[in-house]
Amino acid sequence: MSFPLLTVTAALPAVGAVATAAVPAAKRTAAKWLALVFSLATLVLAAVVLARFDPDGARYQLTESHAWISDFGVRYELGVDGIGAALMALTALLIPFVIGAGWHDADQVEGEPTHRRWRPTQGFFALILAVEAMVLVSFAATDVFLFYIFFEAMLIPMYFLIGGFGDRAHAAGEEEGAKQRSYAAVKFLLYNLAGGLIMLAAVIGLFVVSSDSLGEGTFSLPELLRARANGDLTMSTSTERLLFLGFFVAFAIKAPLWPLHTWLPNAMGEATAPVAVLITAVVDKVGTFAMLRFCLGLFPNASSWATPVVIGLALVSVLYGALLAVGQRDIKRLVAYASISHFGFIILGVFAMTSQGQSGATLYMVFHGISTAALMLVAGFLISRRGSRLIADYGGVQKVAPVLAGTFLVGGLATLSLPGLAPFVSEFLVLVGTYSRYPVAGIIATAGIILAALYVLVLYQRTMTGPVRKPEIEGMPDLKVRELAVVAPLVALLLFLGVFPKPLSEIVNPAVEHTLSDVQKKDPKPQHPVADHNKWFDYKPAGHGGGDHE
Amino acid sequence: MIGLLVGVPLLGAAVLLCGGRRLDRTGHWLGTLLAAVSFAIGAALFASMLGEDAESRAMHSKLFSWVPVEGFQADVAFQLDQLSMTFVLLITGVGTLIHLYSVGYMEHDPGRRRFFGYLNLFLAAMLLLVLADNYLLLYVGWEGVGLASYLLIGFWQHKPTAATAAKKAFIVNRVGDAGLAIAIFLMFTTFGTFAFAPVLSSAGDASEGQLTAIGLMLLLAACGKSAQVPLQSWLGDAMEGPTPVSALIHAATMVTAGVYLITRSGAIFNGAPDAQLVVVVVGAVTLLFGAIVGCAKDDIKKALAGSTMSQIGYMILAAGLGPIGYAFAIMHLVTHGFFKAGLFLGAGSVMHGMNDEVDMRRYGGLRKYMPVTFVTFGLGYLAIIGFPGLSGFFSKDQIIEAAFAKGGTEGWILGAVTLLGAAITAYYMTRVMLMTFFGEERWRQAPTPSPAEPDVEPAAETRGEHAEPHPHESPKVMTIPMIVLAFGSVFAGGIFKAGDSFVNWLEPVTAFEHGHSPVSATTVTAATVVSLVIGVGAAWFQYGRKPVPVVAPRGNLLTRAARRDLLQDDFNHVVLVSGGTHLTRSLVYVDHKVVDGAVNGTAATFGGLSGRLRRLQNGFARSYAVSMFGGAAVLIAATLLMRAV
Amino acid sequence: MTGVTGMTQVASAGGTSDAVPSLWTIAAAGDKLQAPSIEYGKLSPVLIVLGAAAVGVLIDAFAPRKARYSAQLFVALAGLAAAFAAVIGLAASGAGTTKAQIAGMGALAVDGPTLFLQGTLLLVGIVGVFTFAERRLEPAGRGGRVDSFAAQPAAVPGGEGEQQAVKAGWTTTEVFPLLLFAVGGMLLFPAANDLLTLFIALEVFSLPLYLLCALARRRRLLSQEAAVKYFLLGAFSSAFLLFGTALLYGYAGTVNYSAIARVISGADAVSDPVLADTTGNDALLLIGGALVVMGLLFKVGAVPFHMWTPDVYQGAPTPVTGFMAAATKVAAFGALLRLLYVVLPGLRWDWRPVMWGVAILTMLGGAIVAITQTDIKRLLAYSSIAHAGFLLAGVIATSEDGISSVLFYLAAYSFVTLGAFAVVTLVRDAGGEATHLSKWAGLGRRSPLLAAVFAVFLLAFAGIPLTSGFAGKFAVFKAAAEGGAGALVVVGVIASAIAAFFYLRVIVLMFFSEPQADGPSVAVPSVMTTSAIALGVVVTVVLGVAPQYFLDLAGQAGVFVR
Amino acid sequence: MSPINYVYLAALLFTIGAAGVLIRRNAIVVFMCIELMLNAANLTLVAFSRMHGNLDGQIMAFFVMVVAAAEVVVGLAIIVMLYRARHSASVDDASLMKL
Repeated sequence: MSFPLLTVTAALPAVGAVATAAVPAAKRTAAKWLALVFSLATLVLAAVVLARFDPDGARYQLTESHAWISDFGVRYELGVDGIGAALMALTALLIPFVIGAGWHDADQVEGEPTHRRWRPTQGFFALILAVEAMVLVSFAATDVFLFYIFFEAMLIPMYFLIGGFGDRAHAAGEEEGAKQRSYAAVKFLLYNLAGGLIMLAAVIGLFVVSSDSLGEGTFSLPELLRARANGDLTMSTSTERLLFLGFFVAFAIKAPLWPLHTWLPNAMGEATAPVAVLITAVVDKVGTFAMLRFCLGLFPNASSWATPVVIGLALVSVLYGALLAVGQRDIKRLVAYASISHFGFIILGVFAMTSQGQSGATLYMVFHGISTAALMLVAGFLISRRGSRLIADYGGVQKVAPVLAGTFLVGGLATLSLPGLAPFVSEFLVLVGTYSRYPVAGIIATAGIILAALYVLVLYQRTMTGPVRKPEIEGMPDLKVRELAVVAPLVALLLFLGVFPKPLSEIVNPAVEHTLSDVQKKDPKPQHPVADHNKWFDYKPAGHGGGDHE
Repeated sequence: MIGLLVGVPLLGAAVLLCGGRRLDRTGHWLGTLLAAVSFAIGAALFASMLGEDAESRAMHSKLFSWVPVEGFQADVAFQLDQLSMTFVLLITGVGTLIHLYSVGYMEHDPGRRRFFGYLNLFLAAMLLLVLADNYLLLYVGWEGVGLASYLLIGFWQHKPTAATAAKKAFIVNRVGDAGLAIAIFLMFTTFGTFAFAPVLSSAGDASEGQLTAIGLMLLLAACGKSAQVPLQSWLGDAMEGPTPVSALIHAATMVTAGVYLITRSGAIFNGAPDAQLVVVVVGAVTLLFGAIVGCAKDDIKKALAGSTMSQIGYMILAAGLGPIGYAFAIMHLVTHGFFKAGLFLGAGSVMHGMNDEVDMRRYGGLRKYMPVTFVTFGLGYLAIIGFPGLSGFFSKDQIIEAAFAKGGTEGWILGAVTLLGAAITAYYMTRVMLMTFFGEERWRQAPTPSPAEPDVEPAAETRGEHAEPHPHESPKVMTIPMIVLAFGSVFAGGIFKAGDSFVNWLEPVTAFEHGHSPVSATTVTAATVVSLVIGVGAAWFQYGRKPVPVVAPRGNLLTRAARRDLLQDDFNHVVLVSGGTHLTRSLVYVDHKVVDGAVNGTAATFGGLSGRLRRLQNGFARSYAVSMFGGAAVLIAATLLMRAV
Repeated sequence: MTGVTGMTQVASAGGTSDAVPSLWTIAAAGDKLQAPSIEYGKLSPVLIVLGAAAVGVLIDAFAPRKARYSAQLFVALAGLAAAFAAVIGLAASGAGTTKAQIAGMGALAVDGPTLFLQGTLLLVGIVGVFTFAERRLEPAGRGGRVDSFAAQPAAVPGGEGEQQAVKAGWTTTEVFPLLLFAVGGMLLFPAANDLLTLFIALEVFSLPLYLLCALARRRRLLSQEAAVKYFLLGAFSSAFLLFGTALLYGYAGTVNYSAIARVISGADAVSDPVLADTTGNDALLLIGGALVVMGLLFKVGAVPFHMWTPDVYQGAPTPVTGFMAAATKVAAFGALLRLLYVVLPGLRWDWRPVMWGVAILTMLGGAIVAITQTDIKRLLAYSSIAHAGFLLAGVIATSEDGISSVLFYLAAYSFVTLGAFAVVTLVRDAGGEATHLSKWAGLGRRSPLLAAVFAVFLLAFAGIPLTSGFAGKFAVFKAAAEGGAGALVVVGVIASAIAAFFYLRVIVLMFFSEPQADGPSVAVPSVMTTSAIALGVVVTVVLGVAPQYFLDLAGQAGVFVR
Repeated sequence: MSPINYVYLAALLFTIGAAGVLIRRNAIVVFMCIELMLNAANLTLVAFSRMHGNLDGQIMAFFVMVVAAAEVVVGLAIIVMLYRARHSASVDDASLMKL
């Protein structure tokens, strides 16, 4: 029985959540530091996971397996492949920044009814840690049921984070703001819960299928994959398709994929910037991750059957999200729609069924997490200064707060995936991967990068450049030390991973190869492959030896 | 060693941009120094390269593997051959001079450190572009220079026009970049790689259709970066940037990247004559387009911008001619780099002395106030119009020759176009010259509202001075670079031409064939000179003899159209901008009403249903009893029915 | 009275008719009956509880007013605890599995389901006693602290007598024996092995509940109205059940479950030609069966027999509501299971489709109507209807898994319900309990702990993972899917999605909306209510996180003795 | 005549009782109708008992009577309480709780 690294990694933030919640009402700052410490400790453990993970090793590593609910064929099974490890690392990485950025989001506001048991600050940070714990488990779970449980359970803390802690100053006034907030929270929860319940039906169906063909029902992913591979696990085409849909719809809502996306703008718009980051950079990744891990692995035939439709929807997401981003008047909603566009890219890469596409999609999940975090958190700092989310209320910030503007620009450039910054690598891989199997789709998606430039630069121009017209802007302070400490590492990371993504991609690639073999797909071969990639020196320019010398 | 070329200026950029205020007082010198260092490195490499014999001059160095995914192998690796070397020297050389110039030009600007940071960033990106050994890395440099140009055009961000121009430049370029991306996809699916060596060496294996597709996509990229029709509209607005930027990026180096790309990909184009034809056509059209626009502009920088467009048209055209043209394209590129940079610096010097007045109608008779500028500008002028003996003469003459050499009617048409272009060039450059340095001193006349065209916007508020200008010569730090460039403008062409040294130098990379021109070289030269004289004459006739009105005359239709960039922007506005705006607006509506409406609708439906159903619960025990009784009846009936069926 | 005349008619008819079966004359000749043999051990739980109830009655009759409360409390708890111990003992002795048997001359079946449900019921009863005995919520009268039951039920609401009684601080200690009687009846209900016992047990636990409903201290008019509605409709339904019983008797000539089952399966056909037109007459069987089932569906509150639920739940004293909501469902579903699995398995293909319809109606109806409720107790009432629907899905599975999943669900559900209603008793303003939802706004700000606890219960109702509600729902749906009722599962999933909406509404209200100025205050309860709530939370979490042990328990209990 | 007729009669009585419950307002009368239904059941039981020739039915009838009596006790108590509170025994008046 080796050391249960994954369990500990996931449990640590949970413990932190309890501890933070238990801090007395008066000691708000103490709670913050406690939460920060726990998140950092988790980051260390996640780093250990990444370090312990051997790219050339078994498919699932650091595995743990204990009996849990044998009646349901449920086991407590953890284990990470490269994809899971990378995303665990991402999660653990972002949470400290989220906490740091949200440092004052749950502070006491004057006029707030006080109660010895009412501890919003403690609650805020405890909930963040709770989400982290649940997300970590769902990235590590190799038991479908275990995954499902946390996939669903994480909605609850998210729900309280969205509904409970919105921006202080709301464009539509205080109580109207509260109304919209709880609307957003309920919409988020119901939307995802509905998806989850559809998935529940599919999960039960999976159990029935497996118990029919394997004798006793199991949810263990490795077992199911093995049974699938050697033909023990059989299901009728229609069953497989129905089950696939059950799973996919749930993930597509979480991801979110057009037309199931409408909860995201509300949620990200109403939540505070750190929570918005939590939603789009961490929680939503579970959806795309699950497509890669469960949909493709368990229902390969149905996946290929659905691919054309999914690709179509993904393309719609890419363009639709980008166009709506151009049309937004609210900074946070703009970022939300941008994210929808990016999730379109991710899903495109997943279902392109090429190693470039899927590696790209996985890297995209990580890089998009970082870049959106950078952009959104800076946007949050901006909004907290001016107390408005409307783009029109800004302008000329660059003059008074150059550092803020600079970091905002970097975040924006990462969002439009400028080469040299991390997202470029993943986006290009996705596009190449898509193009090599679906050229038309690849070209259409490429149009998305033009629109990306449009909405990012328009946003930057309207908020940061031009003359300072509004008095509120005049006195706007530049980034404080805490804020800089939050943003600088993210920017550095974006640059580093943009230049040197190799370590990450090496961890991811084997996992992708496994997934591709699950769906029995091979990369399309080039028409005129070049034998030796580095035959530089015997290169003669064409036309030279062409003999048409006079 | 090669890595250092890129690394040094990159380091400079990093230091200057992150360094903070403490570098404000020394930053510009640091930036200039680093630019000089990279030039030195380039020169050293050049020397060592000359040591080798022609065939084995190319160097190659791989730094590390960048994005390895199965078949998709992208390295960070550099390749330095004669073609790259030419660019390296041009970029670092001219770059260093312009750094030096900017020290003086930006003296009073609060953001000077940032400015030099951006300049260094540009150098790094541009060097990466020309040194990359594969298309993906080239793409990085490609967008890198785009970013630098975005930052520098919008350097005076408080000017809305500048911010808009910068945004426009980036987005238009993004369209081209998309083309380059797709070209890379095509190469990957065709050859399984996108490194220069393997792709170009095995280009022959691919079908013509594939090569044509790749070629057209590359051309699209080139159009974006080199401001060729139909993606030329950004260059004029890009003049919102500080003048050194216009000189370095939008005249000497970046905008010529398209020419580099096509020349570099020669092997592909050689296999795709259709693509080549398109290239030639684009070049020819732009050549005239730019020239015509250049004639109508009163803003000195925009006039020069038009000329740049047109000159690059020459280069693209030459590159489109294939092996007979590549070398000349590059040669013209280099000479153009010298004299156009010189002209822009001259323009900058003039503006410097005229409180940043850019409207040539408010100049006049400046030659006695700023002699150095006058002389250097004049030499550049002579070079560009192709005055025999100066560098422009040689390079352009060769291109015209090659154009005829294309053979057939195509050859005749192209030759005619190029000659016409030469004439117009002579016309508008003479116009600039006359309006600026000759005639009476119009700036003394009371400032009247500037002409109605939106694109001629006086940049006078950049430093907020509106006093009557006192024209004066610029400081040494500015004049020296101008002088150096003037030398280049005069002698470069001759040196290159001497013994076809330049062609031989490039030949191992780009290959070279002698074109078989239907008309003899001397005839062509003669024709060139004639057209030159015509152009100059016409200009003198119009602007030299009679005084130039301060307020531009309404002018004929063509003039007015040309002032508005031949309505290109209006077209964009109507078709793209407003169309896009409507699209997004309607989509926002759809998203809210339809997609989201469906969701909320479902919720509302259940709510209404609930409201109706609960009315059944009317509180009367007897009605409850009725429902029970009915229920029982139904239960029985159903059970019996089940048995019956 | 009428009954007697009926007898004579039959007798005379018997005298005259010559088509007299031989059996009859023999029986009439009256040879000696053998003395019945009763397995007291097996029946001990029931006997203990009913005995304790009798003692309770005596106490109320003779003990001085001051002493009654504590005495009653002691007797009740002792009785229930002892009975629970007896159940444990029986289970330990294998009475639930290997030694399962029919006891009391075929009247009662002591087997796994019986013991599991009896255990659950007794625990529910104990917790119910806790909530009944809570005396810290109402302002104290002269005679000391009072509970939430009427001071003088007989007195006219708002009348002289009542005011005096309230001043005097009187209390209705009869509630304890009533509760014990109810529990006793409920213990019998799922154990009943013949239709007569079924009917008797039904009445035994229904009558005390009717009375308990009428005993609220506040809002007595509502309370009385609830009692009347519950009584009339309950009696109405029991009449149907009885008539169904009679018809089944007519069909099979016996009321014993297994005997009826044998007749249905045609194992022992009645040879006598005279009986040809009755025995084996499927019309009688189907109608009778439908009526009996309907009587039980009324008790579980399935659509369209559910309409009493909201009114009664709202009007009854909240502790009673909690007890009723939890216990009645457990008992009634136990009886329903036994009826459908032991008596009517032969009719599966007749009743399953019908039950499908009922289940779908119940799930959707309950969930949809609940959306627009404004009173927390009515809300919970409708939610209980929806849950009845989910349980029916498990019943329809007609498999061992179906039985055990329903058992598990019942156990999980009953404790959540008790806890939830216990919380409701604590939220009070001047007029007593503040049950209108608008009053609950911002409760999370005033007393976060209570709100959090209630949120846990709501999430369990909604079936969010890691709560007992989810485990139960999953078990039931799994059984249904395996039983080939996949479509039902889909409907159930949709219904749960709808249901989630109104549970969320309450959470939103408590946490995200600003508290009203005149909002309610949260009373600080005694250890009894506290423990009731705590138990609810514990069970909810334990059954949610580590349900395996209890699933095993229910799994072992999944077999009916025939 | 065959005892089956008693069954028909009982069915009729049962229906009458049920109808009464649905139609009559006065709680007492409603309750009486329910009693009628119970006794219809009794009649059925006895009739079938006669036909089957075993005693179970008759014995059940006795049980039912006892239960009915108990029900009367509880029922009347509740109804009287209701009447005293509202001075009306109408079932429809007791409709405070609805929707």
